[in-house]
Amino acid sequence: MANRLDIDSDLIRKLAQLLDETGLSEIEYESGGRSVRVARQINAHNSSISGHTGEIITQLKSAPEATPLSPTPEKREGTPITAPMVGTVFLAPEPGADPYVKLGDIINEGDTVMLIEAMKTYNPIRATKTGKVLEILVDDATPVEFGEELVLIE
Amino acid sequence: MANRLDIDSDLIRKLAQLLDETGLSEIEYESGGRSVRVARQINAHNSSISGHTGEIITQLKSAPEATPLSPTPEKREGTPITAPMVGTVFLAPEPGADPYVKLGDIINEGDTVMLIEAMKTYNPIRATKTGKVLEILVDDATPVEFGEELVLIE
Amino acid sequence: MFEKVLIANRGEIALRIHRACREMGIATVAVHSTADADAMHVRLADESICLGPPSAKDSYLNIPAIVSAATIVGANAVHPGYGFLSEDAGFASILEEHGFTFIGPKPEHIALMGDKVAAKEVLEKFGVPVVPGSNGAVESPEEARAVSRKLGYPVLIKAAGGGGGRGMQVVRQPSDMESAYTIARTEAKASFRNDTVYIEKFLETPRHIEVQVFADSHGSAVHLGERDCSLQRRHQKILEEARSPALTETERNKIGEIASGAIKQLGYENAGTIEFLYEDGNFYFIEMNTRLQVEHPVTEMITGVDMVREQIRVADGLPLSFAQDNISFNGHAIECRITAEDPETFAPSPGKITDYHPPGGLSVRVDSGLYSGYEVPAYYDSLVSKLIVHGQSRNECLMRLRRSLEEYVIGGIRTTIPLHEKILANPDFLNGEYDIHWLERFVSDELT
Amino acid sequence: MFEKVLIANRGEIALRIHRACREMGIATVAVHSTADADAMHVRLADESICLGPPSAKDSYLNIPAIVSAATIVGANAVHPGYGFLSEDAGFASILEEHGFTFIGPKPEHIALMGDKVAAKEVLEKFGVPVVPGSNGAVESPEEARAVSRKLGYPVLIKAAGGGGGRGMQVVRQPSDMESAYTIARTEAKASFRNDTVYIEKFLETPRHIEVQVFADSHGSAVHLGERDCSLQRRHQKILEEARSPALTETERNKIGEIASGAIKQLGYENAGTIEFLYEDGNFYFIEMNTRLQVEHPVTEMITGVDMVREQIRVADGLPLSFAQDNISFNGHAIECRITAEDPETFAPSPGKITDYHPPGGLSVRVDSGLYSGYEVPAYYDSLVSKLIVHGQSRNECLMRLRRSLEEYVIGGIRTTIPLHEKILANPDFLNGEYDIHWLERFVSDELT
Repeated sequence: MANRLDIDSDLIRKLAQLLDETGLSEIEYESGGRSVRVARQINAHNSSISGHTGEIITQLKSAPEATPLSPTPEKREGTPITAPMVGTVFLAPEPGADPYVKLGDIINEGDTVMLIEAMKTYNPIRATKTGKVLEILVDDATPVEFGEELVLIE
Repeated sequence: MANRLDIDSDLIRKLAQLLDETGLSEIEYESGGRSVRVARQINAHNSSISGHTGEIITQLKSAPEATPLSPTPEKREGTPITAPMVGTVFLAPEPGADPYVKLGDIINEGDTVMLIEAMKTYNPIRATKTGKVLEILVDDATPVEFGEELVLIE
Repeated sequence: MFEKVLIANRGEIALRIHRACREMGIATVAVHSTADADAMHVRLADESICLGPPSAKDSYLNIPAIVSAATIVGANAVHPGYGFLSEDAGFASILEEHGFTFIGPKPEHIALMGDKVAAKEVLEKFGVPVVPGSNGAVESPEEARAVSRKLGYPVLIKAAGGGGGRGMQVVRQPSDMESAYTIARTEAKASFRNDTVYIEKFLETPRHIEVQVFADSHGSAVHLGERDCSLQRRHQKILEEARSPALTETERNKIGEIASGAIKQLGYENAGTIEFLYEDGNFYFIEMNTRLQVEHPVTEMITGVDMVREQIRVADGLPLSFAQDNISFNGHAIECRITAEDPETFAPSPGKITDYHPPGGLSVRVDSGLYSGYEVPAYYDSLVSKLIVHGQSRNECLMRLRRSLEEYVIGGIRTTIPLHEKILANPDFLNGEYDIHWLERFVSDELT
Repeated sequence: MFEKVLIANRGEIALRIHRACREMGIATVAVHSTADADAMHVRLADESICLGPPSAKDSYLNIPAIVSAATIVGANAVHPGYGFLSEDAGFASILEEHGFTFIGPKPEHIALMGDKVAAKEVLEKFGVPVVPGSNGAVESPEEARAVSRKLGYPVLIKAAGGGGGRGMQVVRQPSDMESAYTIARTEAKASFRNDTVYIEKFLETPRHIEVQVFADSHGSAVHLGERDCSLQRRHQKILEEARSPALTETERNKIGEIASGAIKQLGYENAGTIEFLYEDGNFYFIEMNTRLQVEHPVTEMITGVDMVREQIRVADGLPLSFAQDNISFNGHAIECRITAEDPETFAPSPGKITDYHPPGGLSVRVDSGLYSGYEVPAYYDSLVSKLIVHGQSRNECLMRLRRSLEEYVIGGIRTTIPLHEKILANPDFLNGEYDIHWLERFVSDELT
């Protein structure tokens, strides 16, 4: 070991560069009892946060926006209409009035399905296709974030 | 050792290309005391330190215990006798004297094959089996660590 | 005290703000783009809201979305971090109109310092030394030549509305003035929708020295000493240290008192930084940043002041928790900005982090949102980590920084860690002998 | 200064020592068992040598192997860390005989403090307050009863050769003495091959307060204040803080001066810790540890002294780099010992670390050899990480510690992080109202 102390870093760097250049994962070079081996393992491994403590998990719960509560799309039929902005949804033109759409309604592309209030302005959300209303995924007067699914159309 | 090696980059590039065209994962090439080994891992296993800078790699080299430099045993014939302690190896009873064993000798289990000096005491290292000396893996008066292979017996 | 703070930023600074809030018992709200849904601060925040698609203008610069988010979650205050909306006076006013506290200075001060010409005039009035130059806008090449004759060449043409080096032109002789002047105006127009330009004396080998100031709503103003940010590439700071190896104790105290005195007269509130060029013992005002700086940790390390905590307290109307006499400078601190760039070509290197292991131990601090498995998005600034190290002496700090860089593992992307290791091996840097041009030369020498 | 130091230890303390050496420009040699070949400090060290198989007696306690290793690599000095050979006077002497500097006190002082009875006698002579008790060994149950009558019950029978709680017996009334005495002697014999026992007054609700001392070979001795280590389970410290919430400034200075005065008279060198029980304003000497302690970082955080660096300097014959007047205590620090154990059953939990992400940010320090992919071996102590946090006040420190524990990810094994989170939620602890029995009660309450 005594003479293994003086390591030539440049040589190692040179070999490391060769690893890059050639895409090799390992180079071993030996001469007269002296040998050097460099290796680099390029590989992805599982997200460290996926295995996070209970604490984090509870926080993710308290942050439903980060992990939408709505069941995974592939489990549901229909095409979602998603929120184009952050705001508060209103299902009807005014409190007490009939909602824009009800389950089972046949609606046409361009129909208003609900309003999203942002900074005191009410923005109509319009149907992106014609079809039957399969599911309404949000409650009246509740907040939504960008990209959140609002309605499912057949 | 390493720092006195001059690396033939072209040779490595050539071998890398050979890996490509032959689809091999490893090539070991040996000739006249010089040997090269290149490998490309398709499914690298996970080690978080593997992604470290040249620095770490250098240190791994200076720490052969972490990744033994000795060629992989299954490639060699014979049974190794390993060092039972840290110390300095002496191949002969005294400077200038004949070594305990030479290549090709037939030795018996229990024969002394070399001495390891630790804290000024000389500890005889005895053959663990009877057979022919295939290879002596250490030089006279060089340090060894626990577990390091000393001699190969047929 | 605020019960809930919305963090209108991303990356390491969003995490920094989350931590300060958490340690004050304040709930945090992370607002983010779709690209940042898995960001560390989003995962750690008490609540998070997606603002919009990756493009900053649709998310982190989307004022209506941010205000809606603040309304929905019932936040009391908004911390803008740095960059994005942090120096947008309009954003600050809108928040106030909607009843949210903007954690930063008053809109009028943000606006004032946003106008480089006005800022210079005001601060000069309050005793801050400025670069000799045209008094305000220069209307023609002729006027430019006349001004420059008085100042003496070389001179620098700068955009009044600008910053970050855009619209700047160095002129070394009268004959170059015509074209340089035209280019400067055109660039200024293009970059800032304002083609007003002014002229300053050009300094050949200055250092970038900035003074950290802090003021509360009760009329007290304090300085936290200087930071030396001379190591820059393309006007981007790469490494900062405090205290500056170049200043004498007298210079330090003098410029510090001038800076705190000026913001006191200005009636400024919260944290701010007054940037100077320093050459031959003289300071020349560059600009004032009305926000937290990327490099604030070096000041925290030598003063012990938690600056984000202090910002929140001051924004809530509390007096500064320290007077000038309580501030002492202990040891030395250096920050390395680690970016997701090739350390030689500086090509951006976004992507998945395969391995992540930050250095630890005594007096080593890492501010980073990186984690193993995180995907560095390509849409934003390339800063991925700040490594800040403290030492009793500058030398101890340098040695500790070196071993920390050795230990730092960031796998899967290229980073500027190797660049920092090279800088730390350079005698000029180790001796503290560098100016704002040093790094550009160093980098180009390294490449050739 | 030494050119090469051999680190005769493992785990986080080996890494701690490596870092200090690296920052002093000293080359490091890691010696390790086959089980630790992939340990972080082995990977980072300039050189490493495998000593033997996993069993400590064949590796970390294998003096011939360590001395051979030191000889082979040509080390100048050996740092023993804590545990293993750190308090083995024989090891220290053998190293000296072989021409290596032992980074620690002189062998005679290690030996003296290893004998609890002798240590008590000597330090009492130097003015250190001790628990009233038998003057030396107690030879019979009769003598034991006589002594106890004078002291007043309850009393504690302790092994002269012992430590770590083995061979201890509490006696609350004369009638229990006969059996207790016999058991104590038998245990003492079994544990320490020495059945000498002595008797002390037993304190009902004491705190464990220890004073950090440091002395050099030039006759100067300094104390670095106290640490409160009252949170213990089975005599193992779980969490330590400095300064103690229980001491007054007067008590602090008084006991500090007594401690530094005593080691000065003793002619002690290098770092040491004098442990006391503290009850009703009185200190009672327990024992002196002649080595670096696991919890030394809390002292580093409030004094700014790099203690390992200082140990190396002093061992090399340099004078202490500080006098008593240079030492001031800034803010508050707490260390959480994180072990690879089930947080409720305390069953050992070795194994592969699948995810690792330490907390970061202002005033947060992690000393740990863990990394993602590392395999925690089953052969050694279960301590895998020390989380040390500083704050300007105890409350700020507690808040910061809480958020740091939240951020800390150690996947693949069970750790005591959840236990620390529970402790941090407990009003008694938050108010600093606890004694050495508190944690045992807390844990058993938690489980029922």
